[in-house]
Amino acid sequence: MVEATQTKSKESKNIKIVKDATCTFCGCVCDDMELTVDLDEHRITKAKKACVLGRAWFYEHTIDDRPVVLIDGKEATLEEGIETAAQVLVDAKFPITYGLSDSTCEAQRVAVEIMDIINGSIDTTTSVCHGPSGMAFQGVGESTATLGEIKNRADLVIYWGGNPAESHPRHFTKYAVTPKGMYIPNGKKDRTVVLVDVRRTPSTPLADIFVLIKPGKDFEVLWALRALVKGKKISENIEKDTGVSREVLDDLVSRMKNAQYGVLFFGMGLTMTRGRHFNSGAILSLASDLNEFTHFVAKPVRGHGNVTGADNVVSWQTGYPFGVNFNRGFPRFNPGEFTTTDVFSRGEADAAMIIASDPASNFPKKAIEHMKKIPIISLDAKDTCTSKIAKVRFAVATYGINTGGTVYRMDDVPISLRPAFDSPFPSDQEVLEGIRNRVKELLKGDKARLAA
Amino acid sequence: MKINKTEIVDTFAEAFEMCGARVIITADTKQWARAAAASMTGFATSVIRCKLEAAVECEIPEEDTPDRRPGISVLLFTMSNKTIAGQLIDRIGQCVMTCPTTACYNGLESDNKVIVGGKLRYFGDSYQISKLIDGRKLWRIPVMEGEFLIDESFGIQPAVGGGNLIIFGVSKNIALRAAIAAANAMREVAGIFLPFPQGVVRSGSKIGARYKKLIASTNDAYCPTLRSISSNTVVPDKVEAIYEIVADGLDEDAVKEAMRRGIHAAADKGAMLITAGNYGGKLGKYNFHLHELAKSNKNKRI
Amino acid sequence: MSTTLLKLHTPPQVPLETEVISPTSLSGLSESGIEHLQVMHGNVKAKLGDFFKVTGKGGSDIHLEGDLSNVKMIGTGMSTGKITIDGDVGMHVGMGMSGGEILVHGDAGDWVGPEMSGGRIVVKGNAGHMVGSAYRGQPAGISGGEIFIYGNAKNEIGNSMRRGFIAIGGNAGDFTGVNMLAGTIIVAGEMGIRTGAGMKRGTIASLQSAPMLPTFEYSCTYHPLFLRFYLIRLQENGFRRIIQDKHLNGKYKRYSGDGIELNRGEVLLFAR
Amino acid sequence: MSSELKIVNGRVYDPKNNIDGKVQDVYVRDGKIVESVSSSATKIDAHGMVVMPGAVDIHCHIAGPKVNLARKLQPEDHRLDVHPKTAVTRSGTGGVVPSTFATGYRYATMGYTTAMEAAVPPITARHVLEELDDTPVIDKGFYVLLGNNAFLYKLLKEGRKKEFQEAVAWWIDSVHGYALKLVNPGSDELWKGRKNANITDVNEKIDHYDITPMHVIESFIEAADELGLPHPPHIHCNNLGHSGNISTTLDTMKAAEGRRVHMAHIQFHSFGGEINKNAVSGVKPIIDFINANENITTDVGQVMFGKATAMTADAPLAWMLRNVKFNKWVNADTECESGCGIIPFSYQESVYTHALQWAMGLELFLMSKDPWRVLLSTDHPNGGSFMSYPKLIKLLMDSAYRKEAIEHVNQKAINKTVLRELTREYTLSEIAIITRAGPARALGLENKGHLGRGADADITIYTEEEDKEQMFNAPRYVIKDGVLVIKDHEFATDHKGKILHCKPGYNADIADEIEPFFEDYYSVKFSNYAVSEDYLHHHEVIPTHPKDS
Amino acid sequence: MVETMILVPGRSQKQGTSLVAGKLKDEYKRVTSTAELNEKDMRRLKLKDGDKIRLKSDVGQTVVTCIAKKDADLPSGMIFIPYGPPSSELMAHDTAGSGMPLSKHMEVKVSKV
Repeated sequence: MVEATQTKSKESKNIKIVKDATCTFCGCVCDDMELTVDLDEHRITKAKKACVLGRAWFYEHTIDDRPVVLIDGKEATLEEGIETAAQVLVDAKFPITYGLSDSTCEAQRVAVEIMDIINGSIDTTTSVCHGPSGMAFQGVGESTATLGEIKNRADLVIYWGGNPAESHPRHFTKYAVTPKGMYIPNGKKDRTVVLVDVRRTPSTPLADIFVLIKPGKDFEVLWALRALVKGKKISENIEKDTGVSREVLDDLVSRMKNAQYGVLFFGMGLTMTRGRHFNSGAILSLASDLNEFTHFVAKPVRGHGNVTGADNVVSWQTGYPFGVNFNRGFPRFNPGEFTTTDVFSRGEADAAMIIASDPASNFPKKAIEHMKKIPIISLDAKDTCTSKIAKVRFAVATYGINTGGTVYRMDDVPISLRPAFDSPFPSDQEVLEGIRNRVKELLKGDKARLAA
Repeated sequence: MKINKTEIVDTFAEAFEMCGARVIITADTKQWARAAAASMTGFATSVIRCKLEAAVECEIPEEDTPDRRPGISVLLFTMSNKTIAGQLIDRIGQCVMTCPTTACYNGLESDNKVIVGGKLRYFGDSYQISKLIDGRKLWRIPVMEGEFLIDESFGIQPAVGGGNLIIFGVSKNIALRAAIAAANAMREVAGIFLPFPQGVVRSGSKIGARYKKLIASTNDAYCPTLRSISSNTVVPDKVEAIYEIVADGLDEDAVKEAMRRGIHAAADKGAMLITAGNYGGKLGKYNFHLHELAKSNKNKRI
Repeated sequence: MSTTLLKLHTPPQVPLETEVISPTSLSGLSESGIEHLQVMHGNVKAKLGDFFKVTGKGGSDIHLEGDLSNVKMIGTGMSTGKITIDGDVGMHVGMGMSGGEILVHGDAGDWVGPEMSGGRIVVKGNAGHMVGSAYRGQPAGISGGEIFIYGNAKNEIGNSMRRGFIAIGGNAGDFTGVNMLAGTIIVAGEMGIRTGAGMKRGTIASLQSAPMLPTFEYSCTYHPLFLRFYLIRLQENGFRRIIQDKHLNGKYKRYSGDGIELNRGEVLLFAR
Repeated sequence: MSSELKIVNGRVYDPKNNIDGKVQDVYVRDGKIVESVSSSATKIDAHGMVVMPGAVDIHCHIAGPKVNLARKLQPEDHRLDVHPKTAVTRSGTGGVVPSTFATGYRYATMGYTTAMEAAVPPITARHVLEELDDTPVIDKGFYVLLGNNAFLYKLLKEGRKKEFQEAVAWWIDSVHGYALKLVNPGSDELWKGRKNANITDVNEKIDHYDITPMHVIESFIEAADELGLPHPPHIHCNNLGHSGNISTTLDTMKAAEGRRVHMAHIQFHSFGGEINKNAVSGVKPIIDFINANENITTDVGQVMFGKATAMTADAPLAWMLRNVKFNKWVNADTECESGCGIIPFSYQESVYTHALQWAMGLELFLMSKDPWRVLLSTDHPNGGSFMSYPKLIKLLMDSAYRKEAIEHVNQKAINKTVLRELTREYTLSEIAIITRAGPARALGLENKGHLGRGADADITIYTEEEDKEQMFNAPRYVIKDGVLVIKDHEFATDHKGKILHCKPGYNADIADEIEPFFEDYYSVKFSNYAVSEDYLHHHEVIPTHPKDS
Repeated sequence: MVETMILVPGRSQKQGTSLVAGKLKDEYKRVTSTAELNEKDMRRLKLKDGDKIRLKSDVGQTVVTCIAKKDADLPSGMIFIPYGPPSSELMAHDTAGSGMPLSKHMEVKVSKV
């Protein structure tokens, strides 16, 4: 934020307005931005309709003066970077590509292709975000909806284990709580909003009903709700165990069953705590169960801009949403075996390409220790802990600000980006295409690697 | 021939093929296992009117039972393998399942099996649970006490029914003493049971009767009171009482061994004469010749 | 019975996938035939002999020596014979096996005996997650066989199992017997949380107490006679120190559940 | 650089050009069929082989959000059917919902060179186009789901027929669709708005709109006619899968009043019997009506035993199936446009309904009098995988095989059909019609489904074999756009197919009508809705023939 | 005094805005090393706003600054901290066959530095 205010003092005549641009900071992927772009300064000076996170996203993405490529910390050309990266990947026996949540689908498609070509692994930040929800989906399915449907119809909106006011600020105002919809003519007045969390957050004041739950007890409460919805008995100790009284549960059940169109939004309070995929599975099942009585949907409130796109791309190309291994010339899926945290923590990967994410800062210590031992190729618009330890570091343009392409909103709705200004840096798609082409050349004649 | 002073008649016992099953009843205590076994083998002396012959084979120490509790082995024979499943289901259902603390297991290894627990499970009214362990399928049927545990299926095999000895005594006391000694000796043989009370029969029967409807009637030839009336009498002078011992066994050798032991035991206890019942070899598959059995060593199994 | 000895001479740098190590694949092969069998070293096709010294021709009795914690899929699809592993072993040991025995004198990684339908796996050390579980998305897990872990095992033991017997001598992680369809799991030590979540039928027994989900209801304290069969089998298979007479004779608290599902499953917790 | 190819000595089946098994040569230059080629042309000797145009699938579900959800949903299905890469092709996974690459390659390995994705909510068109771009070899297009569109309903309610037709054209053009698709018209509003209710009658009022499904159906048939779309409205009727639904199906067909209409997966709509009772075959009145009315085309939607996945915009139907066997269930509501339901499913020979459906599909084929209008499909993957087409062809061509198959299925079901009495055997020419010439004609694809001059050089060459399943399972050669993609059963090269789409004309002012509705009821900006041509990559616009021009 | 508490890392607005500004910058480091504690817990541990505390888990430890939250907002026994390198330091790597480390529910020992 500091830099944004500093640059504000300058004025330029070369101003461009980009209407209906898309903010790709969080999974809301709001496509109604009006950006004022100072083309001389290469920066966005105003982002109308953007939330506080969106403003930071737009204002902070200026063109830094830094080399496009560093190899072992030394400045190099793009071609040299691509050459070294391709060599690293081709030489590796267990290479993995990770990240991709802040990349366009076009770039993601190339990333998967590279791993297919060299028989590596592809994983995305999904595995440490709503990967468990994806696993739950594979077990029980889901009832879901696009956000517009929720805006138009939902009269009961429940948020569970999330804090959208801080993580997805416009989730309330643009999609799910305050907007007026086709059958919700009065906006928030026509909806009941329930928030379930382990602590009060800036999201809490918005709720009509706040349910404070003991940490780590989400599964138990969801399980109890499922039982009550089905008219089954539950333990008398429920309040003692979970902090939620029987009266509150009964009230919630009756509201859910009597809603016209209900929605359960859930956050990483479920996926990142003990129980993981089973927590997500419990909430997906609860929504499905409720369809016996009314119309009910559930949705993970997904994080980074295009993490949903990454899920889609990896799924359509391989059949699996994340954590995919091509070692044997065809995709295999097994979370815990081929997911990045695990292959790093167990010391398995012998090279990694990290795209638009920073595992060196947010992975467990043991995983980070291994990352420091192997050649890392990093592609990011910013310097990060990961780019700092990379053997080859590419500085790339920022998607949505400098490059076009496709991103998927958290509800799988695809949106095309409207870039605001050019970047001297290549897009990650361009870098990846370069690496792909070079890798193909290097493997020419290596039939064993090319065919399964 | 003679053993000591006892005359062994040169004849044979004629036995039939039957269908046999072995049921192991266990319980928390020996007493409960016995109670169930007694109830289950009640009214099971002769297929003539009982449809089934059954008796306790032996008691089994707890270390040797499937569930490591005191147990009793019961043998149950019917005339055909079509009727055995129904008898097992009825008798286990009425006499074992009802009896406190008991469980009921198959005691015969056989490729030929009948479903028993798998039928009785319906008593569980859908609350029954099956368990499969090391190839053994068990049913847990909820009962007021807890659970009744029973094997899914029971092995059956061809068996031998109707092995017999007929023991003559100079007095009722002597005859009975010899008969009891014989019965006790015969019962020791594995795979053998004696379906009659204490193993001894006093109302030996012949096939048919003067009354058309009866398929069997008293064996007048052996009734001391009819010695002077019955033209068939075989009762010698000085004989005051005759007893028969019927032994059913899982196989021919067991019956032979039991009869061998029985002959020697009865002879030891002063039987005057030992003979056996037959139908001239026309009806039964097995003929056990007394002389052959008696010749073999007293203390050695065949 | 002659023994085929496979001794690790070069530890793999990255995971090694050796589904070829099973009596059926080795059967009839010479030493060099065995050494030429293809394995996957990460994404590189390699030969078994690149990693193992083979002694003896292929038979039904295979001995493996060395730290195999990075070696995956040993005994895949095995139907007969015996594999003995002197050391730790990696993931997916005994995957899809239908018969025979695998004995591990060390620790095993995640996914012991997935999709198993028969045979036995004995792990003398600890095991990882998902012992005897279904793979992701699969509605039914193992359909038979026995898995005995003498030490601890982690989460999701017997996930969605349909038949079979899993025993853990030490502690279990969370979600033991989750979504179980039937079968038996016995944990001698402590179980984590959410035991039996979503189970339809089946038995989970523990010699310790355990926290229960709100949808499991206490029925009674009684002596479950059938359990003796399992406990005796465990005593006879190396658990004699852990399974004592009091466990054979004692009473167990019976909880039935999962109330959300069929409610025909049970959790039995040793009481006294 | 011009590339030439000549295929000599093959027995050619090209029904459109009245060639029925004649041995003749086929010439290709630059991706098109030509009358002659130079002597330097690459030669393929097709002696003892059957040469047919590449096959066209008129109704399948291969790309887009619902397909991708169904893919993600079934890792267990992929694990057991991997699709390894080759030196020239990408890897993937199979199962009943294969990955995109596997889909394209597998279609090609069966001689299919064109496939139409049958149900796309327009808001997801970008996604569909991205997946189709990753679906190699085949040409493809998609049908736009407009039959439950809230804005179009509003126009119908207001009686603004002209604007309705303009808006329909705008929608197709904006998302690069090929045809109009109606699925259970009217049901979405009840499903989403009235606690999972469903439409039960074509004359029932749709909540909030004062119109009926019949009204919707008539309006779309008229619109397609006016716009001159190459393919008429592709209709998935109301009451799919319900016993006694033939009356709904007949009502729907009658609504066309002689105008062109395509009835999707008609087998699912041919149930006789009473509502909510055990169904019986109602094929006779349905096929009689189709036989007698040349304006109607249909695809059968054959059920094949084994794994399937119900995947449909008919959300209430998926809910009904979910309540049969409580398993994984997906429901996905798309704002203002569509619903969607997904259920992994398995058709079993022993199950009455499944066997009945299997038999009904075969009845439809065998009682059809015009193969040009009763076309082959399994509604992949709803009735079974497209990979089962060769088996289906064998069932149609080999009555002895069929007779044996009949004995293995639920006899109670067979007894509710006349299948046993049907001894007809399809000829190779008829197979070429129901898999090539017929679908191409129904789609208005003039360059597909035949080998006449100017046609796209999409050609399949099969080794002639007695076992027709084996024959159609693995063509020896597949030529796409004149490129020899499969040679001796193996991929010789990778190839990208085209997107086929329409650009109906309309008055651009209609956008001003639509925009305010978007601002109120959609969650994306109107200006971000229309799909840019960048997503088309290789593509071909199929001309429309509007009435008033 | 050492107490065991439950650490709940999560997103916050400042974490989000400072993240885009740059992870290597001071603001991000400051935000991600500031933990919120229940006011009563702080009094009991004799802590005041701005004090340094040590958080120790089975796998690692870190020192962060603490600030008080009202009892009604943050239940006793819980600590909230925005995601970042300090919370990663405490995170165990076992994902239990899910790919997801337990990032939001960690038992930590808390002591004043």
